[in-house]
Amino acid sequence: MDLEFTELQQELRDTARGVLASACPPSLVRGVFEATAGSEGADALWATVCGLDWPGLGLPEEHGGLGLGVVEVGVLVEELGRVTAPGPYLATVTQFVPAVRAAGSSFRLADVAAGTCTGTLAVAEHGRWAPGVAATRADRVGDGWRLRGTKSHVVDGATADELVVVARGDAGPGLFVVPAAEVVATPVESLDPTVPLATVELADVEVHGERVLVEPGDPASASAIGRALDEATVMMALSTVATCRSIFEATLAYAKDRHQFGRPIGSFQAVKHRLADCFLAVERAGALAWFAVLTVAEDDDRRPLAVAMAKSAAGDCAQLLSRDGLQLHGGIGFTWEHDLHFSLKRAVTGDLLLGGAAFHRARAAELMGLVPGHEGAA
Amino acid sequence: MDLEFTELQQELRDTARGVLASACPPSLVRGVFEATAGSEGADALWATVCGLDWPGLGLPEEHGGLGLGVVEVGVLVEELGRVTAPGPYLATVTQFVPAVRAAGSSFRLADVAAGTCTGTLAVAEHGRWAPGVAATRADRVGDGWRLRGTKSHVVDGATADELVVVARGDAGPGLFVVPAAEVVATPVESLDPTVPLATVELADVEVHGERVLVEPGDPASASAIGRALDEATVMMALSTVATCRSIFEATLAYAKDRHQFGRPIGSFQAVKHRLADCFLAVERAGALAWFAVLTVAEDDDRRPLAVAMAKSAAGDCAQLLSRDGLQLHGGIGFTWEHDLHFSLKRAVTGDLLLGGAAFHRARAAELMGLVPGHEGAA
Amino acid sequence: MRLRFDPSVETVRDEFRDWLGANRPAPAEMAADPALSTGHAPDWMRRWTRRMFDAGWLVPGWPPELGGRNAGPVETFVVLEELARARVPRTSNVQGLGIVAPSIVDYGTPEQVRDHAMPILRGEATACLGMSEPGAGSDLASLSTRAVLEGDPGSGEWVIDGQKVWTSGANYADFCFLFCRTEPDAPKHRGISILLVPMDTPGVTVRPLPEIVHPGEPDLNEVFLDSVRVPAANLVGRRGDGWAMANGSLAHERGMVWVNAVMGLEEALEQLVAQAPALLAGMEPAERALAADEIVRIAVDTQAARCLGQRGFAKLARGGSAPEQALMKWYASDCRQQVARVGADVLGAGSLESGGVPNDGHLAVDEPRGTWMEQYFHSFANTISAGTSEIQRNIVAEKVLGLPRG
Amino acid sequence: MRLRFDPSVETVRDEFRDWLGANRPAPAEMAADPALSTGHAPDWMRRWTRRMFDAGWLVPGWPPELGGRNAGPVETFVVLEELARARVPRTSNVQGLGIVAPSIVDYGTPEQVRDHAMPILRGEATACLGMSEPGAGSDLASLSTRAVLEGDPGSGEWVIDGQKVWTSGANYADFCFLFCRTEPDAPKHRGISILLVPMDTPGVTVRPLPEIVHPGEPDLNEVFLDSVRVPAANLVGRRGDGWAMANGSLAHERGMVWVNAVMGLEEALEQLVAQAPALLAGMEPAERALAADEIVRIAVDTQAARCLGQRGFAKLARGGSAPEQALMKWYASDCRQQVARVGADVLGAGSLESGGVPNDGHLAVDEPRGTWMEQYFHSFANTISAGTSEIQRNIVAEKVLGLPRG
Repeated sequence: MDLEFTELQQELRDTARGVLASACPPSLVRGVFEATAGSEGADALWATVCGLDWPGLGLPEEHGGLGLGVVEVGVLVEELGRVTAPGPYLATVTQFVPAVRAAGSSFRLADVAAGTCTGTLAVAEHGRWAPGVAATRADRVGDGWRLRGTKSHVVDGATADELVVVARGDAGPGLFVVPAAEVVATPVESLDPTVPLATVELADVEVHGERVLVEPGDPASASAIGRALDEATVMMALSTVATCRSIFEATLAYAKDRHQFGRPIGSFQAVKHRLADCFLAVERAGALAWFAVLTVAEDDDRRPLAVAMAKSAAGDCAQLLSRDGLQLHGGIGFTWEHDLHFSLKRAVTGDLLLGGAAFHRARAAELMGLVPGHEGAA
Repeated sequence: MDLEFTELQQELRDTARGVLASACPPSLVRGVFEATAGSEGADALWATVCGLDWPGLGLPEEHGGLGLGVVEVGVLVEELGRVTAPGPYLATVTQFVPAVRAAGSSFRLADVAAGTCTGTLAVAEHGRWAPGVAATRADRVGDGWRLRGTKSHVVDGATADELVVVARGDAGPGLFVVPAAEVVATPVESLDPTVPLATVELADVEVHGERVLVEPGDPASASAIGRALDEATVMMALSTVATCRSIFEATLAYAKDRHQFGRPIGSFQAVKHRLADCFLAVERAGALAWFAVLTVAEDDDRRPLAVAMAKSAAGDCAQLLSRDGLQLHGGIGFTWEHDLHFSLKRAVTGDLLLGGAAFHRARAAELMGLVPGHEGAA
Repeated sequence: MRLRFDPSVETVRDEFRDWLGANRPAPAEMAADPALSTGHAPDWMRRWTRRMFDAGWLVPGWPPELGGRNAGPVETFVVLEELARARVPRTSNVQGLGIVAPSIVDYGTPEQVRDHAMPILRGEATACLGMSEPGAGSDLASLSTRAVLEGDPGSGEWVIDGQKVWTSGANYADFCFLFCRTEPDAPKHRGISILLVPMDTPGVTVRPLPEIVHPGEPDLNEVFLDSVRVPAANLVGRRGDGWAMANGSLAHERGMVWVNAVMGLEEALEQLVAQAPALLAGMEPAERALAADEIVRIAVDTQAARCLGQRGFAKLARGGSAPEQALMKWYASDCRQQVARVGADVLGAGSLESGGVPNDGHLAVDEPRGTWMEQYFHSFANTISAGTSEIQRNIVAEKVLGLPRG
Repeated sequence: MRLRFDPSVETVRDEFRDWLGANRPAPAEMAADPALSTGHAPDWMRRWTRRMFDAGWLVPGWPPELGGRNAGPVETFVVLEELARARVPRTSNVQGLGIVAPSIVDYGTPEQVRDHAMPILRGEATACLGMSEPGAGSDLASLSTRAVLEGDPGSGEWVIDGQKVWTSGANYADFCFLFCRTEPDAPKHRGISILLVPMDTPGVTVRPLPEIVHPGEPDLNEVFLDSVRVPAANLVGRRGDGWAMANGSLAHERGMVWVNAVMGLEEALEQLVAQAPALLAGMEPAERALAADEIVRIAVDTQAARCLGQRGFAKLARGGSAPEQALMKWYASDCRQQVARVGADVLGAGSLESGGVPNDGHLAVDEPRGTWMEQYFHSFANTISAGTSEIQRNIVAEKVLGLPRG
């Protein structure tokens, strides 16, 4: 097992980091938090991202992509998470695209690659991601399906062009693509406006043809939904760990700089040990996330457990770093004026979206056969 | 709520501490660990304990006791736990006596007070204390009952004169007193010989008359067993916290004394913070244990939850202190020659006997209505 | 050791509870005009403070002329307990009533008591506490705001220059209890004095610092002092005694500060337990057991905080020392943070939503409020201010456990 | 990034696995005569070391004359992995093969290599490492065992006086790789030298220190040195370079030390998971979920340790630096402790029973073994020795994170 980047991957990372340093400065993020600047900053960033062909980076050339893989997408997800970038990348590339591809479809992928279509994935209901709890219905009408229900916490739910929806028919769950115009999306006022959430209501939306990605009852349904959710989940883990790493770096720099009692606070042993623990948490969660990315990239059997472990570790990491990062910054990190809160809020958001640490540990317990499996899961 | 000792209770504690300093020195405990000195040391200690009327301290005067209460028994339990005293006090006074008294009986209490009878309580099977898992049977024979089954981890099970046994009839569990001669007790080689454990087999033991403390089906059965177990459990918590406090004190003294890098290791901030955390754990568990003792003493409704919380906190405390106590002592605490291991082993023993921290947290969750109650409990 | 207080104490409790029922501010008026900072006292709060003062319930242990009734510590305790239970704040001006007024009573002149302490006690004025500076947070003794006496100690003026930060309530307070360096040549612990500075004095500029959550209701401020002049008579206590008085005034009601912290913790736990059935119902059994366990753990901590507080209190009330007290600030604020975190975790993604819980005025502004996640972030005010949890551990290790300084 | 190694590496793995199957010591002979200390090599172990040496598998990265085959790091890695998987120890003399022999090869004379390193590599001798002293545990540089040269550097003798403690394997080892102060007037890091001291030299007294568990099989010892005389030629490297060499020799195979730690951790986890169904079956659902969760948590840690180790290894193998490596000693030993603790908790009171798991010889004596609770206590050997977990955190904070010294 080789968990280190290749040279090409390192180059991609360095390039992305360089681009984002100027294309996504803290002032741009502040504009999103304070909604002072309309959406111009975020729009310009998205134009830059599209200009670099990042939306299609991991798509096959036949769909207009660059033909790179999941690992390379992960590299970009890390760099975007690192600077708490706003914009449609996360939902479009790590949620919408994997769902379409897991279903064996290429619906609108060329538009995604061209930067003319954004998307998302609507799974959760009442804030819970277990596919077993999805109550949104899919019922046959003619040669199509009628969807009815309410999805919660859909990333970019009020702005994405296309939404992949998990809905349950009598024979099990299916996957459907619904255009934005057909849903009623209500933005949610949330802690972190860089990952905007919405409640999405489907009031008898009818879908036909290639918008039906996986029909309820299709024997491939569970594995397609599982794969799509796993990819979305591991990418959220990766993004979250990258955000945590930037909290860590900011806190480390602050500990070297801030003096109390005549010495840098980073020279106090208790502060040192907490920073060492934070470093371990970030490295640990990062290594687990990359391992899980590899199981996705190589379609390895260990994927579901690896993803559950990675997301739970990312959650642990987010909890530790949001706590110790803020605590070690002292009062300054508690102010709105300091940039730290962007990453604190992004970290806790990434912890909870697609299921928190305990949810994924419980899932791991089930996958390891330690607790009984439950009924009703996809 | 007043959680501080009265003056009389403080005097009792000071007296007990003074007596045990000479009657139970580390050399006596070492003799028990190394089995070098036969049982003379422990026998002499027990003679001292009986000479001070401690076995009957909490018993009413009508049964030959001193007429003090559960709190005063707790004071002695703490002091005995503090010095990891061997001997029949814990099983006799905090397990056997509460079971007899919870049943409204006075069977052999006068003998206990006189120091001529020791006892214990046999509940666990396969190392689990949930009354619901007890499979030992009680079947009617004539005017008595026939007991059949195997009890595990019975404290003093191979040496106590009388054993109170929880056994299940068709109508529910009951409590029975069985004389040592009627059981087959196999001592278990265990980490801590100051709390000797045995496996006790009941092969069709018949009990009659006043040896039947509570019949299966008696409406008071569940509450009597609950009360007896709660009292045994909280006293084990109290004993364990006292042992942890002596680990803490030894570690604190070592941290002040041991020098590395030219200064006492206790001057390193990380060591300080760990010791502060240990101190908190001991104070926390101690306060919870005493609160639970008061709910027993005053027959307060909060007793079951208070006891579950106290035992779980004692378990947390034992885990922390056994770990940090050993770690902060470094190599020296790792040797058999140093006395530290007596209290480390007593602490982990007290953690696990009568149910560990997770068992009691799960019990608390049930008592708080957070998880569904289970069937089969007493 | 026993679970209940003497009947005489319960009589006081009943008396206060009756009075409280008849005199308390209505939840609707509290919610309609909540305090926006710890220096802000809405009209209902001013009336309420005055009513408690007049009835002798404001500071029960003090003599009647200072708003008390010469009550014992246990009686004071039950008054605080009943206030918390009724969800009525004792004051919004936590620092003013808890630290500034008692310090002036202890160290000030009769005129200072009349003009500064009494207005606080009668609900007519609020005060803020000017301690932290950009370079002196945990390390108060290194503060550099400077005051120079021009003229003689009877009739001259102090001229103050410098900057304070993290000054709670400065954006609404009437005056500041200001720590400044008056003896630049003395050892740093001996060179600090306390001055009373009306906030409308020319040269005082307050810049509110919006916070990580509820940025629209800032409580913390920067306070800039630029050639601020106050009469020489505004010196509290003796020159150079400021550090010693700080340790004295921060010790005020030390036996009681845990009460609000623990009752706040208990209130939060109660809310969490009340929400739990609905939150847990949507989970699979294994996740549910884990969520329940997190709630149990913080319930154990809450019970422990209560027991530790009461044990320490019992020791102090008997005139003994109470090492538990040194743990309480750190432990209770850590627990308060944790209960919010558990609430957020158990609620899951729903806890990312913000702004849904209005300020209903029943908590002081520096107490965690809002949604669970907002409470979580807000709770750092209490694990950071007035000695971080790290500093508290140092204090316990050195002062209580006797470990050598590093 | 990828999950699998090159086919060429897998070819080496297959080759070694075949050889191992045909040549490994039988479990029965291992269990019949297990190593009793890290200085003890039972006959089967001596034969096994020799067999690996002859076949070039003992230290694959070394040249054939030193027991290797000039293999790359990845090939060495798979050899270690296959040994662990087959539950065959590479050596019982962990310090001898891992630190002493490589250090002699690096810094010693040809005669020292011939007479001291080669016997270790051929399974003919074992060595112990004399570092810690009663006053110098975490702080090696302050050691005070003294060696004075009598006569000239060619033909004289070193006379050694002092005391070592925590010397693993000294009770069976053939010689000691002894750190002692030879330049009393030099700065303390510059005054230490290394001497080779046969354990049967007059004046060497070994007192085994029975341990907290398995007291009948002590591995740690006190070593008293009373006017011990060894030839001047027994000096390894240059006078006063001992501290520098210690950092060099402890760094030997640094890229690989995590492999055994992680494989040991994985073996323990595997056992726990195998026992879990039986252990969990007796529990009520809520307790069961909590016990399962403890197992999951340590499984996540185990997977993380594996991933961190392999990521750091990949970086080193490419010639880069690997901050992960600095974490591994601390993290893996903490995890190993935790898996035992979880095993003990999940087993419950049953884990108080002792002595029920015999030493089957497949683990080095300094690896945690026995029942879960015995493993737990035994595991402190690894969180304390060779730099406690606290020291490791300091190292990470200062060397990797660049934080200033306190």
